[in-house]
Amino acid sequence: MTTINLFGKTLKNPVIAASGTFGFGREYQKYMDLSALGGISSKGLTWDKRAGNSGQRIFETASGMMNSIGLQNPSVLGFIKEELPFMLGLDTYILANLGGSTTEDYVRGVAELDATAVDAIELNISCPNVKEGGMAFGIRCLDAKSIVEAVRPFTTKPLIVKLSPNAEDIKAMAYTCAQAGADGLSLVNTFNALAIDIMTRKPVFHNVTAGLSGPCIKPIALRMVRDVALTVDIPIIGLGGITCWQDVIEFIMAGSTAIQVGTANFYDPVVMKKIILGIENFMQKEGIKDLEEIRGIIR
Amino acid sequence: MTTINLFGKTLKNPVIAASGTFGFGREYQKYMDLSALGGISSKGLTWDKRAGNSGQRIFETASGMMNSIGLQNPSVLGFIKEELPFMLGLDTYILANLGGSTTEDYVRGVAELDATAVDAIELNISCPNVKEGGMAFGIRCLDAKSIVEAVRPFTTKPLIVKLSPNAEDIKAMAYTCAQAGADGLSLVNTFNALAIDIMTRKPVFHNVTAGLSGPCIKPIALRMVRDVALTVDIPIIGLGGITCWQDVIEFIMAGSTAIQVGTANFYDPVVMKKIILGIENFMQKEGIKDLEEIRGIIR
Amino acid sequence: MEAYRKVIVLENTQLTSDMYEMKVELADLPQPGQFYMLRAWAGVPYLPRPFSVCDADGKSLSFLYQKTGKGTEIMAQMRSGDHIDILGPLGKGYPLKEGNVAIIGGGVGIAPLLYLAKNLEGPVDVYLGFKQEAFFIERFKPHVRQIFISTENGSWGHKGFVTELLTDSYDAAYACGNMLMMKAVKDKIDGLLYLSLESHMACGIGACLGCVQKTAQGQLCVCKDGPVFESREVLFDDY
Amino acid sequence: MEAYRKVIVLENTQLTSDMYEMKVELADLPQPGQFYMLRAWAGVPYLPRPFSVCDADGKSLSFLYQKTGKGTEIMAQMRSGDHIDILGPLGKGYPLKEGNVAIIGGGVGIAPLLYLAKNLEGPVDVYLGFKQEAFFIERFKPHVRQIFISTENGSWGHKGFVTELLTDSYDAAYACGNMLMMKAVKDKIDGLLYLSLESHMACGIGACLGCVQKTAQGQLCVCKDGPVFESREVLFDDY
Ligand SMILES: Cc1cc2nc3c(=O)[nH]c(=O)nc-3n(C[C@H](O)[C@H](O)[C@H](O)COP(=O)(O)OP(=O)(O)OC[C@H]3O[C@@H](n4cnc5c(N)ncnc54)[C@H](O)[C@@H]3O)c2cc1C
Ligand SMILES: Cc1cc2nc3c(=O)[nH]c(=O)nc-3n(C[C@H](O)[C@H](O)[C@H](O)COP(=O)(O)OP(=O)(O)OC[C@H]3O[C@@H](n4cnc5c(N)ncnc54)[C@H](O)[C@@H]3O)c2cc1C
Ligand SMILES: Cc1cc2nc3c(=O)[nH]c(=O)nc-3n(C[C@H](O)[C@H](O)[C@H](O)COP(=O)(O)O)c2cc1C
Ligand SMILES: Cc1cc2nc3c(=O)[nH]c(=O)nc-3n(C[C@H](O)[C@H](O)[C@H](O)COP(=O)(O)O)c2cc1C
Ligand code: FES
Ligand code: FES
Repeated sequence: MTTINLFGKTLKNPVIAASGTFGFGREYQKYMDLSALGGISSKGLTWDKRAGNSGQRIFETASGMMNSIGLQNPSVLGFIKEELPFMLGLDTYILANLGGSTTEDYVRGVAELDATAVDAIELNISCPNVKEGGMAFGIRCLDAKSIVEAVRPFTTKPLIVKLSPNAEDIKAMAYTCAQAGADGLSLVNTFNALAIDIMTRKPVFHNVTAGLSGPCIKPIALRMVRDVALTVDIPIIGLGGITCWQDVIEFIMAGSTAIQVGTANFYDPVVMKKIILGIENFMQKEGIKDLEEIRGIIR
Repeated sequence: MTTINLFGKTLKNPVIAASGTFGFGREYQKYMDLSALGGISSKGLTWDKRAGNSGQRIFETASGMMNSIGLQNPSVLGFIKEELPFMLGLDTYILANLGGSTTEDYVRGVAELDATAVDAIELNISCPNVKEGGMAFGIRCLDAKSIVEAVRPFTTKPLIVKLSPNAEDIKAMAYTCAQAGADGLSLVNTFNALAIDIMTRKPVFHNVTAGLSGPCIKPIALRMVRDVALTVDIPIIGLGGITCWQDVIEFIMAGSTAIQVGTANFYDPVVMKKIILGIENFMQKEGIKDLEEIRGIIR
Repeated sequence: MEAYRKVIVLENTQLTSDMYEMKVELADLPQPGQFYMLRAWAGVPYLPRPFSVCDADGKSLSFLYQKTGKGTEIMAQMRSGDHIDILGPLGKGYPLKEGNVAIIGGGVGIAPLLYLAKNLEGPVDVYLGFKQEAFFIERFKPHVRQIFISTENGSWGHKGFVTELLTDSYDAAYACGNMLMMKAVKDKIDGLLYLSLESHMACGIGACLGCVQKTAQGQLCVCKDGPVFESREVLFDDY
Repeated sequence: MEAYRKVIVLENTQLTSDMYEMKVELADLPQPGQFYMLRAWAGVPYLPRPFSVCDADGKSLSFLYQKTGKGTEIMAQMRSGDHIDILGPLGKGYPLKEGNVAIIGGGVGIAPLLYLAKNLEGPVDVYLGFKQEAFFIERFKPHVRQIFISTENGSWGHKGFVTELLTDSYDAAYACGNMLMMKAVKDKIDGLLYLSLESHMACGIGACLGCVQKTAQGQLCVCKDGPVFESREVLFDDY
């Protein structure tokens, strides 16, 4: 039985599509039965509709990729109207991933999403804090605390805070978010990274830096998941470079309750189907009845 | 002319062998003329001779590797007696890489190395501070400050502090070390990472976590080098995942005066020879007379 | 359900110093202008790469590709009997118009145009621009009325850009090449003109939003909403 | 100056469900027990992999390898005519002793032993232990006096471990296999015994200190100071 319990609900399996790599699910319909997934996290939403960044948005690195999409999205209300009905029609756990550059935007977004049937809200705190000079909310504990505390009163849904690996101290960050009212944590988001076009002598991306994801970051992400699992008691959704079922088992052994698959969906649109099958087979062979048996066994 | 000026000395080129990946140079004699290199950083030294870690020491990851060598080395005095004469016989810039778990060990090591003919001392502050509960000196600014200030009076040689990418705030760390008396900075050391053997349900390494290096970390390392270059005015030696001359040009454009090549030496023992040639060709084609022309042009 | 398919390489031929044609065993009959994501690796590179359909006969499919980086270098080394993973056909192809038609291709941009020429009814004139080495010209001959050729160094045909030969006298026109050339074509052709755009892609299916193009209708995905767009739709402000 | 050399694969043959032999064109005549670093990739995997010399005739070199992971999977897919990068010969091989000699190999650990058997003068007895499928036995026949075989499932020869057949009646003995088997051999043989050890390697040349083995003389590098060690030197405390 690959089922897991997340905030009192049963997920068919621990495999959730990561935000920004799966759109709102539609595009992958041709490739798999979406209801077979543990869950789907929506493309990152913001209060206002965003066109995203200009210039090149994708760049490949050794076993990874950098992206500078810039949260192109139809806005929270656009999502609720245009995309959510489709997602709710699927028999899977739906996370609404929410970003923002001001506290007000986060609060408005959470309040609106609270009134919908999404299963959980995933707070992306890697967005730049426009009021405080552009450093992301997810770097320093105090900034994260202020956001989590601000939105907490506006929803009774499970509130998952998605941590940035660029945080100064990932353990302190996890502890702070839990104290501030997070019901769960997901980690990691992308690593801040740089690529330079040596011929034009310019950064590849208009924004200079961009977010690194994919297999290359897995060993660091896995370390961070263990660090956080040893620090807090709330459920952890682990991610970062997962490409196969073996990776998933590692993330669960490091302390994840569920996991997300991001960049690997681009490598193979049916990768999650294969991963779920692999987990099933592994559990059978190893006589594991419930993934809880192995969760966090790496202390 | 690939020559560069580092602390008043002329290096033939900006390519330095990274500590721990090149032994004391001897093993690579068969593969290249060591005097063609810009420089060599010695295997990490400690005051006491160390046998290093037990168990598996090497594990491969996507476009990278993890190592848990544990600073196996013949001690500072053993190095001075057995290895340094060979290194000084080469016509290249010699850095003595020094680690330690107590302030006293760092001070004693620096004092001894100061009395030798090494060209510079590279202070590795990624070692665990045994007195303060095992967190590395390189994570928090105050710890790093205390070490740099403690050793500074004991040498008139160029003192390079090698920064850890695990630092809470790499810019603040760079600024702190420069203020505390560092003549230069090298970055990055390895990323703290985890690998799990899912069949034995144990970490791959006895020490649980280990250091990640190789091409996978390059985009993050490059971003950190630019961050630091925009923060301090002292020379920067950039490294992390460099495998080809294009990577070197990127690191120079991001603000490095010199660079180091680590893991790539294991992929190809003559890789630095190829890199130097590549830099030469690039400079010729692009009409670059001095690498200073392109250093730090990515602002 | 669709997925990557493992197909056999039948032929992989070098045409010029850096141009290759790879023929794979596949019974698809895609629309001209559609593309496939190709993958012959699983690490470095990591992501698949998009390639237009250059030819198809119901039994095999051809890709014309230029060796420009790591992925295409690996492809260039493949031999018949090797396997390659392939996803597609993807995207929206060229609408097939009747009447006098012009096809304009620059360099590797001619890749989707042969299969297009084969599928068009009306009299087709082809304009092919190259840097130095011309290629694929014989392959167009049976399917077209006239061929205009230019090379930048004058080694074949007109010396200069192929757009200099182009006249605005067609019922419809189709172009593929780099953005600067497409802009030049757009400036010449007032009538119906379809452009096949390029962009850096990760997923190829509309999920990553990495490949967007500014259009009159907002940001569209080159992979899902394109790669073919009506020229009036395309906003060239980044170029 | 030495460096990785690009060599041509002459043959790549599957011997059992997971054992393969790859023959490459190379005129080296290494010492028995030496190894090469092999590399048929440039990304994932990244590092080269060590393989013992299994056979050599002055024109070609053979490697016997087991498909166990990503690197050996790529190797298993190679075909004659492909290229592979190779560094070596590396390390210290087996000292060749005279007199009655025993050779003991377990599974893929028999890789370096055929070339050793060919190079030994005295009467050679070979002990080969397998899990289920035996292989390579015919290849040993011309070069040895007697062959003892065991399989863990009893499908060929003695059922159990090959060390159960071994007697301590030789002037010298040579072993290669997993650490548990080597320990069992060491417990049986009081006289001169050489063991070929394995370790996870990065550089293969003594620079990374990744492959160390505890010995009576301290930590030694399996790649540079070994892979062959006199059994009395080896401290087995990690096993
Ligand atoms: C819809 C579409 C159809 C295409 N059809 C063809 C075709 O038929 N034949 C052909 O040769 N090429 C075609 N391309 C371009 C082709 O995808 C790139 O040349 C290829 O991805 C380069 O891969 P690489 O690994 O060899 O190069 P890389 O090492 O990835 O990069 C080498 C160079 O190619 C550029 N590049 C990389 N990816 C892309 C991309 N997706 N689009 C444009 N430029 C890119 C890089 O900026 C760089 O300058 C098409 C692109 C698109 C979007
Ligand atoms: C001196 C020496 C000689 C060797 N000779 C042979 C030989 O002749 N034939 C042969 O089949 N194998 C030999 N090996 C082992 C061989 O190097 C590994 O099987 C190979 O590196 C596995 O690579 P992979 O990418 O397929 O597996 P990976 O995906 O890297 O790992 C698969 C499995 O192999 C193990 N492994 C990986 N690297 C090593 C290593 N360096 N040493 C031991 N185990 C490892 C891993 O722990 C894992 O269980 C030798 C090893 C050494 C040190
Ligand atoms: C193209 C792309 C877009 C992304 N967009 C978002 C987003 O909108 N919100 C978010 O929280 N994370 C976003 N991410 C981060 C992923 O959800 C994930 O945290 C990260 O990629 C690491 O996982 P991976 O290595 O499996 O991809 C995006 C990642 C990619 C590659
Ligand atoms: C096997 C190994 C041993 C290392 N030992 C040391 C060391 O003793 N001292 C040190 O400062 N850095 C050490 N490093 C770190 C490297 O010098 C370098 O900072 C790091 O590997 C990143 O560069 P790379 O990606 O080019 O390898 C070691 C790295 C490796 C892979
Ligand atoms: S390539 Fe992903 S949306 Fe077009
Ligand atoms: S493999 Fe690097 S020292 Fe032996």
